[in-house]
Amino acid sequence: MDFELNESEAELARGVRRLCAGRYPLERVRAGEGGPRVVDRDGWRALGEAGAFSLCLAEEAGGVGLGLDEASLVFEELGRGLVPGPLVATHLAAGLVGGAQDGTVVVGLVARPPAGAGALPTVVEHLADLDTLLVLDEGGVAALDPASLQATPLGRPLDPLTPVWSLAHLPSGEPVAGPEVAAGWLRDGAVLTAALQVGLATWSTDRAVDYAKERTQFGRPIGGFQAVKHLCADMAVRAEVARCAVQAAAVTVDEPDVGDASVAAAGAKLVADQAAITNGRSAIQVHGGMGFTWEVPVHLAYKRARVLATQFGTEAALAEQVAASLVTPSGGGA
Amino acid sequence: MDFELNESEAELARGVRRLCAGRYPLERVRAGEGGPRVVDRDGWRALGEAGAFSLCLAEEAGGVGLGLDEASLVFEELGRGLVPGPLVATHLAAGLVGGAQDGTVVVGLVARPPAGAGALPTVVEHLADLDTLLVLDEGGVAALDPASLQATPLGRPLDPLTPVWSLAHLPSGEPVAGPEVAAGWLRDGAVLTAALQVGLATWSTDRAVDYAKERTQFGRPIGGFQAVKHLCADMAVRAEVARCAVQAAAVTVDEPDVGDASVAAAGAKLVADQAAITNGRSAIQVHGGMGFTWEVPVHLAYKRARVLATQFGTEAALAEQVAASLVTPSGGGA
Amino acid sequence: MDLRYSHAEEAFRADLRAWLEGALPGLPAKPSPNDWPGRRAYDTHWQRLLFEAGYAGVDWPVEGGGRGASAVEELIFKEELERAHAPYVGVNFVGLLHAGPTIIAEGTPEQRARFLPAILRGEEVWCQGFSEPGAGSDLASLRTRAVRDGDDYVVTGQKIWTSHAEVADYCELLVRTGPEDSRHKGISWLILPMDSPGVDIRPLTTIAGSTEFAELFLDEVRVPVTNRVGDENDGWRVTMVTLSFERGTAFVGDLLEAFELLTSTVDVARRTGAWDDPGVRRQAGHLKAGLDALWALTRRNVSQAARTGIPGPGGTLFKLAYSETRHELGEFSLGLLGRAGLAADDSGGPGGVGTLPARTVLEDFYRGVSLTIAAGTSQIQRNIVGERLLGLPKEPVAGRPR
Amino acid sequence: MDLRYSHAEEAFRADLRAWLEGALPGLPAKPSPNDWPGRRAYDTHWQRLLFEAGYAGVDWPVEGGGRGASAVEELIFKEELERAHAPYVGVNFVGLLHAGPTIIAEGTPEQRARFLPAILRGEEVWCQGFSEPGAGSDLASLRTRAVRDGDDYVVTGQKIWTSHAEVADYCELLVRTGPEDSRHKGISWLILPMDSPGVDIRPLTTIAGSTEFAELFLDEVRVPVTNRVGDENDGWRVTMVTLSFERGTAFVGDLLEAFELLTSTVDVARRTGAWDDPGVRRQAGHLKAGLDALWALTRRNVSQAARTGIPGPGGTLFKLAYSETRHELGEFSLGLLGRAGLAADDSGGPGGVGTLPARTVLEDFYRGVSLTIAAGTSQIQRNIVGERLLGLPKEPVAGRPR
Repeated sequence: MDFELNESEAELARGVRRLCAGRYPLERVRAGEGGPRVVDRDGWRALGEAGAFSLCLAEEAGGVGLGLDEASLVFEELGRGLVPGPLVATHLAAGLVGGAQDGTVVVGLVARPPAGAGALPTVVEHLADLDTLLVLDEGGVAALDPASLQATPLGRPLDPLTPVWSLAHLPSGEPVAGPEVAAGWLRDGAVLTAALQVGLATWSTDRAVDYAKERTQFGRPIGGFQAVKHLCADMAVRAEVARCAVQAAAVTVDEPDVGDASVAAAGAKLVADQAAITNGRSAIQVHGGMGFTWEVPVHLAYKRARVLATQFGTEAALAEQVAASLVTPSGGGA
Repeated sequence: MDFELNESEAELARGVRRLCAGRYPLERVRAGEGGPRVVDRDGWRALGEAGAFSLCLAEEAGGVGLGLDEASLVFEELGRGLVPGPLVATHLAAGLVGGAQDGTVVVGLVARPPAGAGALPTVVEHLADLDTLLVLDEGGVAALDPASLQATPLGRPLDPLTPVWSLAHLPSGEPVAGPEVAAGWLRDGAVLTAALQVGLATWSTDRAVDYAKERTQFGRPIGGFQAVKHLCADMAVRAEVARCAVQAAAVTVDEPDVGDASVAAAGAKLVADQAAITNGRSAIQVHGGMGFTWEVPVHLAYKRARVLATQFGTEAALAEQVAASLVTPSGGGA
Repeated sequence: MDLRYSHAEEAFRADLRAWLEGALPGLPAKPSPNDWPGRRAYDTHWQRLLFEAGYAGVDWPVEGGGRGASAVEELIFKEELERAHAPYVGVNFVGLLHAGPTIIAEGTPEQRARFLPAILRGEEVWCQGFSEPGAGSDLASLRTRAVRDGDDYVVTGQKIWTSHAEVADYCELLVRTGPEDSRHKGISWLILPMDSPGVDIRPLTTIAGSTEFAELFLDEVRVPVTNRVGDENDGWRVTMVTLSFERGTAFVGDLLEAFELLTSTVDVARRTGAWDDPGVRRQAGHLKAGLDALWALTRRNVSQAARTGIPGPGGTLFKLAYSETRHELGEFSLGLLGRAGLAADDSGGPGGVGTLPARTVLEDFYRGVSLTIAAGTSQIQRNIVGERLLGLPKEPVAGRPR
Repeated sequence: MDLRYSHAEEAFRADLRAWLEGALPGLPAKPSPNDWPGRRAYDTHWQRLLFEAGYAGVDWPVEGGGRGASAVEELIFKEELERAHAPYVGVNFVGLLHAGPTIIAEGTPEQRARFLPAILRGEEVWCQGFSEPGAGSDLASLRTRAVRDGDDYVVTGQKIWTSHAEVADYCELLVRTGPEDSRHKGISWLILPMDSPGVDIRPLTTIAGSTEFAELFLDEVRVPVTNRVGDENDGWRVTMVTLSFERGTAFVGDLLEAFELLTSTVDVARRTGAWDDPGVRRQAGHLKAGLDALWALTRRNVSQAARTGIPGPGGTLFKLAYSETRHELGEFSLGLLGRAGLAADDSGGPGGVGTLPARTVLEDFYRGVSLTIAAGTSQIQRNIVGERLLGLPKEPVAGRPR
């Protein structure tokens, strides 16, 4: 057992971090705020060329042939770069939707909400950027043409870099994969979304720590006051615990003999969602009044974290899924 | 509206505080630790003479004829004095069980747990001290002779000043009051128990603040460090918010036109239970290693708070009761 | 302890309620959130109506032109306005709650005559120039300088978090008139006409997307010495005096809004079926109990203020506890909205679950964030409780006097 | 990243598991919790068995007489012992985990030969004399004085939180040999024979009712200079060296116990029907996910230690996160037990809901309290993370050098 990044894993993460720094500097990311389109097609193709979408696709199918382990490292960096767009959906679609794997098309994904009188409306992210919208339910995956949909743009989105639309009706679409693929996507999507959350949680920590060192009040840096210092320390703890949980879940998907991958994925997302949200909130708090301004970017990570927490399993569903493992013989213990 | 103590209320509280200081100094209270009997009969009679059990009993019946308002102030002081014994039960029994009102008998109370395969056992506090045990259920109140019960003393009680017994069988007893009295007792018992919790929460705050001023580490009093100072500040906030909630509930019982007394009682106990438990825990934390010793008394308030939280409504039941008020026309708003 | 209102108090409530029933239906349509000229017109019109009905400055002393009502009546006033969904004090906030009371207490007779009636009638709007980018929690470190030049001060510096600056006529401005390191002891309180040359306003957007606040850049702005309230270098005390007007009612409207949000969230939960989940119900029960407790604390604070005329420490306790409860309420509401909370626009509407309070929930959610920051972060509030109320030692301050 | 164990690691596990299956059934009955002579006999017997099977000092270097196992094998060792419910290290804790490793690293050849084999064989028991009533979080302020007198130190002072002092043969003792205000720089590390004249032991009861710890009163106790480990006044560094033996496995047993407690709590919930409540299930799900995440962090810490041989900051991060999860687990378990949690004795038994783990739940609950205090309060741990890991400024210290 060696649960540390090996050299090629570390190099992969560094490479993506460099790519994000070059292609997705914060000013460029922020230029899309509030608009209906946030995906920069050149940047998307650059991510495709770097393998961000094809990492887990078999080499025979034109992919890189690596595991979710490596993909989770890549997605952590994408989260840390605040890269907008349907990253996880396009990654999952690689091999199924032509062009997804090399970043020449942009693929979105929505889980079909249960029907009925009490059903919440269908809300879709990034619709104007999408070439294909996939719909996931227990029966499998279906494809829809985004242009064919009757969609209403929703004003004042929670995350200014995640535009959203509501759909009065979600057609059934063209079936493209069966229930097993759907189940695998739910699991892998949870891990990759959780990896984005770890990136956000880390980014928020870094911003808070930088500000705490630089900002002075009462004649000294605010990071010297325990109230601020301890907020930062708790942020660091949360990010690191979540990172370990997500990476362990990713490795478990790749090495299914070491544990129950679905439970690990759900648990990791539960922990990572909370880390990203709480750290986002704490980063705003450490920034005080400046954190409440639109200009200072810390609110973006908080808002993104809230959006990601609604994808691939909400808190209630994930916690139920993990709890269920406590009452089956395989689930107890570490 | 004047939601502040008037002069006679303030004097009542001061009087009970003096009585506790004289009759129940901490050394004397602690002398009973771990034994099967903790009620000091002389002290109990002194409480009775001071009106602690007969405050709410009508003057015609030999009581003081005041309201739950005043009783809640008295019970807050008894909580603050860590006075052990079935105080609330004896108060409720005044007028129904002879001698309860003047403190010449000691009356206990237990709620009859629901029967069935999944039922938790019946646990009774203070059995060896009791002259009468009352049993409360939806149908009313029944009286039992404690000496007639098959009871097993339970070792290592959570609170060393609240000895407990388990009963294999709880007989039906002699009916002494009907369902309306039982419902009123549940409400009033919740308020008075919550008042004890406010006293404990306040006592814990005072102990923590005193220690934080006196104990030095790294060359200065630990109360000067924000980590400790903020723990103390949060304790003070919790105690004061709970105090207001409990006193408002008590006044609402006395002036039923100002709100729904049962909901106010349940909500106040919910808030006060949490305040007493969290402040107890925080007081231990502020005391550091010393707080983990038996000798330093802060653990007693924490343990007592945990015991009281199981009486007159658990967290789950109280929260459900308050929630129910949100879906009836009378319940919304302040 | 008495929670019943007296006959006089009930009569005040009944009169007010009757007046509101008559006055509210005639109001024009509400302007859109970031239309500040529109909002100024709307809010000042409402203030004029209040003035004509005798409800302007309900909590101001009679000698300042107000109604001189007790803290309890003030509580009733705020409660009834909130329950009737009357307009919020809006752009008149600073004039009615900060600048006006300060001028009443510390202004010259000329200043009172000149400024107070216009505030009460909704004719003039004020903004606040206290905070600076470098002086947030540590207000005494402010650096905007005022240099005496003949009968004027020449003011240069930068302010932030100035609400409604775009539509304000005057600004209550704190400036440094003493030496750079004079901290609390070298501050003066000035009345700045917003149309003075050298005043530059740049809107500041909050994380909620609101442009309610602005940054103020002051470049050699001349302010007559006669516009100073209180003595030179005595501005810190003047500012503190204003705070003593608080009667424990600062958050009444806010708290009642929180009750409403809880009610509408429970309504959503009942429509989606989430209410069948005991865990959800328990959370709602905890929140209701928490808000009820805060309502009790409000009545305690108001009663103390009514008796003594000065605010106790209850306001700080309230804000700390309320921030936490409001945060939990925000999490609860947002959680129940799920993906319908991804935008302020309502994605619901007819069919399915029906209309959803997404806008309210999101606004409330940002409100929860601002509560732990604005007017002293929760960290600073805990220092205040720890040091002033509990008597715990202050922190050593490196390098500077305090 | 690889979570699979190597063939060698799996072989180590299989051998150990086989040995445990043979050895455990032959153990005598466990003595009662506060019977210290009985517990010494039991624990040292177990240590002797481990020694004979080649599992004594599994994590000690070979040159110290240990097995020299990797951090991963150490993890497996602790995991298997916990899973098999083997005896805990017990009274051998200080010898095996603190004093022994210190003597290996810093002792003289004579000290090693004299003390190490007896620890490994379970012949001699050690206790720790570090904490003092006045020096808790601030260990460098310790005041127990050692004055050189010929070939002896004469030691006077008071220690607290000395575990198993009643049955210990030796004490690893920190004393001040430098001037009173020398802080870290005037401390020495001594081996104190517990039967020395002037050593007075007074049992200390914890809030859990355990007498595991004692206070140590030292009145002019003579300790030979040859019993000093490391140089005079260099004891602080010597102490820090010991910490570098930690391989991220300190809480493995504890964490596995937490998993077990969660499982038995869920079992209670299923029997009482509480498991039908989705809110209860969600809480359990959160706890399981939290413990799984901590298990992942443990594997990360162990892997780092296995690669580098030195502990990273992961141990501090672990303790902070674990304290919180364990606290929540305690609340959850106690809440589900309800009134059956009012005593450690089981009030259940046959009929009704059946036997209940009250003792375990209460012990665990106290364990949760001690976790946030012992070996550095959570407050101190957050300082360490903030200052050492994140590079935030230290607090100004009033009046004293640091």
